[in-house]
Amino acid sequence: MDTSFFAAWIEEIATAVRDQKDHLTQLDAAIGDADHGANLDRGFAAVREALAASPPETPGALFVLVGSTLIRKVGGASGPLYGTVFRQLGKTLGAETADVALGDFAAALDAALSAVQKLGAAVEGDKTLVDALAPAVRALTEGMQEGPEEAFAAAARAAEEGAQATVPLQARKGRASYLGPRSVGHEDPGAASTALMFAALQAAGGR
Amino acid sequence: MDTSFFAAWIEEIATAVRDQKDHLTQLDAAIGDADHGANLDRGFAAVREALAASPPETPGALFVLVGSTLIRKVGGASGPLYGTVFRQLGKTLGAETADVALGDFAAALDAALSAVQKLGAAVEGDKTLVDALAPAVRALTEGMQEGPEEAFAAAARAAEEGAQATVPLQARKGRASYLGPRSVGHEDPGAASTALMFAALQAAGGR
Amino acid sequence: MKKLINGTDTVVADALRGMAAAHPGLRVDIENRIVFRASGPRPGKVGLVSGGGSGHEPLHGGFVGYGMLDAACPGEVFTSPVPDQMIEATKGVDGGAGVLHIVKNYTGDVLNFQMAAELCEDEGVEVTSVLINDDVAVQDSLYTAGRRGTGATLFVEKIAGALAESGAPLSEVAQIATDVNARSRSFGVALSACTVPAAGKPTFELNDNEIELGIGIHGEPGRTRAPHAEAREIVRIAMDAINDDMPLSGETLVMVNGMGGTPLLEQYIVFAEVAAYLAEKGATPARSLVGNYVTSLEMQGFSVTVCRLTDELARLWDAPVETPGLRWGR
Amino acid sequence: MKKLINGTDTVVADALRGMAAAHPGLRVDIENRIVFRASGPRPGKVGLVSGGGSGHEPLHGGFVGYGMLDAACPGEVFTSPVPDQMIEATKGVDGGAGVLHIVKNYTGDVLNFQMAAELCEDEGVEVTSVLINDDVAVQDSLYTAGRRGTGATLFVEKIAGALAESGAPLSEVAQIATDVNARSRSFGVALSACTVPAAGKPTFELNDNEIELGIGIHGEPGRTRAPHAEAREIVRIAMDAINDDMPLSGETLVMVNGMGGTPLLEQYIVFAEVAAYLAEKGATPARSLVGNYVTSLEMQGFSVTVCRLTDELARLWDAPVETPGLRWGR
Ligand SMILES: Nc1ncnc2c1ncn2[C@@H]1O[C@H](COP(=O)(O)OP(=O)(O)O)[C@@H](O)[C@H]1O
Ligand SMILES: Nc1ncnc2c1ncn2[C@@H]1O[C@H](COP(=O)(O)OP(=O)(O)O)[C@@H](O)[C@H]1O
Ligand SMILES: [Mg+2]
Ligand SMILES: [Mg+2]
Ligand SMILES: [Mg+2]
Ligand SMILES: [Mg+2]
Repeated sequence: MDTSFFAAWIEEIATAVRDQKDHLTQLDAAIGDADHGANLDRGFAAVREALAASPPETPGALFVLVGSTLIRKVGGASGPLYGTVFRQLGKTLGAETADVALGDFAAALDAALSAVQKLGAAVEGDKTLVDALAPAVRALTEGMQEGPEEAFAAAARAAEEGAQATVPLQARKGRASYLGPRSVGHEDPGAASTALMFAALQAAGGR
Repeated sequence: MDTSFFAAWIEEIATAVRDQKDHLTQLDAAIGDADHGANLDRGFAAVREALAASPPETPGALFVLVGSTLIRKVGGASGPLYGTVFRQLGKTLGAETADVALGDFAAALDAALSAVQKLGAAVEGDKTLVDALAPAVRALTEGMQEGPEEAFAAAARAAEEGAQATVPLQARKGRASYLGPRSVGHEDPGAASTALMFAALQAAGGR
Repeated sequence: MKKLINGTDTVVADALRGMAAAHPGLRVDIENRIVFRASGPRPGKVGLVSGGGSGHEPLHGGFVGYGMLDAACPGEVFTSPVPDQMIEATKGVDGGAGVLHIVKNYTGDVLNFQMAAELCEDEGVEVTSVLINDDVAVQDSLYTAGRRGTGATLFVEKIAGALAESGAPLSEVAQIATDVNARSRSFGVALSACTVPAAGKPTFELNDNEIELGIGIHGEPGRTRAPHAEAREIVRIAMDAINDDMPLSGETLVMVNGMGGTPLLEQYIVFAEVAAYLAEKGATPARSLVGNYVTSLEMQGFSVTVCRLTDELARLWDAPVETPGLRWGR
Repeated sequence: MKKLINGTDTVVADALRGMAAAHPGLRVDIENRIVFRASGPRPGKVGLVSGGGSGHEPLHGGFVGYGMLDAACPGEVFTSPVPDQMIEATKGVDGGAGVLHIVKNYTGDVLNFQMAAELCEDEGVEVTSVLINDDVAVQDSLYTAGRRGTGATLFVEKIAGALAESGAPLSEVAQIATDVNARSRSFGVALSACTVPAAGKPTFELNDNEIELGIGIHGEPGRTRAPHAEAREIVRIAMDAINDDMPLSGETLVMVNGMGGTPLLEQYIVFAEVAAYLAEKGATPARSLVGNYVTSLEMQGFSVTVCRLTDELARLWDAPVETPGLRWGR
């Protein structure tokens, strides 16, 4: 998978975020502060601009630019967290590699998961984006032998299921944790946006 | 008509004001500041207390006490205006007379009308309490020869018609005048409360 | 109606208890409903008394203190106070140099202050009254009760207060109050109505896409209803109304005032547009206030007040003031 | 949604233009979204930087000035600012004595300030961060993100700012900030929700007879919903929560803070009840604030914050301050 493939993924994410902006914000209104959609949309709009201004040469450079841009433009919890995911992805892939093998991508995603967990100290079950990211990374790794299309589909499914599975959980991290038991019964906005990113990966892979 | 007759009138007014408090306030909400009912109710509650604390000996003393109490307790435009009406009524009747003839009462009401017009500078047609008070005083004076019951009924009718006649008027005095043409189509709260006072007079007279 | 109150009857008394507890610099006579300076009258200083309905906080009680008012008389919500309060306040602040009554032009305020002033004169206290009528939304003509007093009241209280503090005689203090009023204009806009506690429901209803233009400070509807628009356009309507009445130029004192329910964030957005408008006219906001100063309970909206400054007015504006609502220089 | 804005995208920038126009004592970098003191860094003085989402005005930009902050970084509405802003602000206020970051405990604020601090250290600016977490409505446990930072932020900014102004070293300034936070507790109540401009509708819906208890300052729902009650009862719930966590006694600094849409009249009613509660516990409101200081846009409601004073804290609280939002002594 080359730079243009991953650029297409990011483009898919940006479009999906724009489309789902209000939905994500409404999820955040229920158990947070009603800005998640606006945050990510602002971030990916800036990412689009940054990529257009200086198109990166390698997937690694691309992801580092995406991550840094998110950190620089989003703010909130999701800025540093998603910024870290993409930056770590880029750093693990390295600035040199032009073509990324599926296995290397899966390993880089795993490193990204670790990095975001280190930063945010969330574990699975805390009702955060980790609840969608972790199963997605696992499914992608497990589905690898069946090729990228299958692997991406499995990851997208796992992320979506992970996001849905946050509904009955009580939040233990982030803003929703302030609500205590009242956080139960709502989907976590960050998990929802992570699911949307893996759906975008599947879409990019299906092209 | 003796002190107890007029005390009964004031009592009728206090009761009617209490009953119509919300109605008067809602009239005031439409073209004023939503306090006319509360103002008069506060005032007549204080009047009740004052009369109970030191029952006046003559109608004149009673009306002076009613007027002073309204001035001291109501505030707003209606406090000084109604206060002046009752004080002037009392002053014109004098502190000595124990029994008031209908003609003297009519004359005193006319003096009260003049006093309130002098204070507030409103003429008929300005959409104020004068639009109910002036025709009521005229009707009472004209109806005098037919006895108090008839005269009071005529006054009550005239006041009510005067109040209703304020609906199509544009206000030129008081708070409603700020609305300009938007004051048209609403009954003046002060005219409405004046009508209620003459209805109370009729009720007191009919006992 | 959802309010932080103990009951509709005790609103003003309870709030006065709060003021008394919060501000050791004030002496609050809860029984008689008067807010005094704790320090009492200063011999030879002209006393300044104002008052009006409650619901406009910090006006007036929040402007009692060094460099502004000597006493304030709060009435019931949106109801002018009664003469007894004003008489008591006037006698309580008289330092022998007479007392200025600062009266907003509303029939109720005017009549009650007039009765009070007459009775004070009877008791030997010299009283001069100045009428504040800065609201350009109302036609000042035979066909209205005249222009309302709104935001300029604060300007008058501050500037006349500073002059009084310097020991100026009553005639001069009254004159500068009159001047400030004459040089000031206001215009108000509502995005929502407010609810008088005793009335229990909003004084008017606005659709989601409507605003009221030319409102006063008593929750009353304005002169006209208009479609909701960008802050920039709304400010232009307000500033045009002011500028048409009193062409703007030179140094001005400007207040963007929140009506009680408007976030400061939005008030700053409004101020940015006001400043841009002034620049267009060759005027500058040489002094300014942005915040909730003359409110209408929880109404959403704002008013803008502009006073054309002179050097003397600017100097008096800058003079020290120490009140709960306005403080600098000490 | 009815707001005084030009568009949901320009809310923060437009408000900063307004701040720039209104406050000559500030230098507002609109491009980079930083509010500085116009006077620049003072050599040898510890710099104080804070920041957070917008919508809490006057926090933080309104507390930049002599005796309080050196710079503030406003984020989007209810969204923590980004590290770039904090880095720029930190470098801009560094007078060689290091910089204190005052960070409210929210995941976003913490992570972004953390990244900024690391990069500042890389560039040779000494940074210490202090975390504000005074909100007793949140259980401070492994099962939450920890207590939120709310009203105590203002106390910390004022008191640490006064100490920094006196020339104290970074370690001492950081220590007193930590102490003030440790001695402070807050509890918030909402009567209505608020609307984030970009979201376009209220974050929650409340019935006419319901309130939210234990809210933060981001328009989020609270811990529980309760029936609306008299101010006295609501205050008791809030004060009990504070007193259970930190028994109240002696001299306190108390703030009754309006959330943005609550009339000052009602805030004073709340303060009266708070003062009565303190008296019951043998505590006194030796210093106090009543007003809109740490808001949630146009939310109706209040928060109460109590800090147990020491003589030193009282002295630093009384020290001169000159900011748009808090001013005395100069
Ligand atoms: N400590 C954490 N670890 C991982 N994810 C987190 C953490 N805290 C919050 N999140 C994620 O961030 C999302 C909220 O993002 P956003 O609304 O943009 O930021 P904020 O909470 O600052 O408003 C949550 O739904 C959650 O998925
Ligand atoms: N100048 C005036 N002359 C006579 N009546 C007046 C005048 N101004 C106002 N009023 C009467 O007062 C009524 C309003 O009383 P109220 O609501 O109690 O006082 P406020 O207007 O101060 O709130 C009006 O409806 C009107 O009838
Ligand atoms: Mg959020
Ligand atoms: Mg009225
Ligand atoms: Mg009134
Ligand atoms: Mg946020």
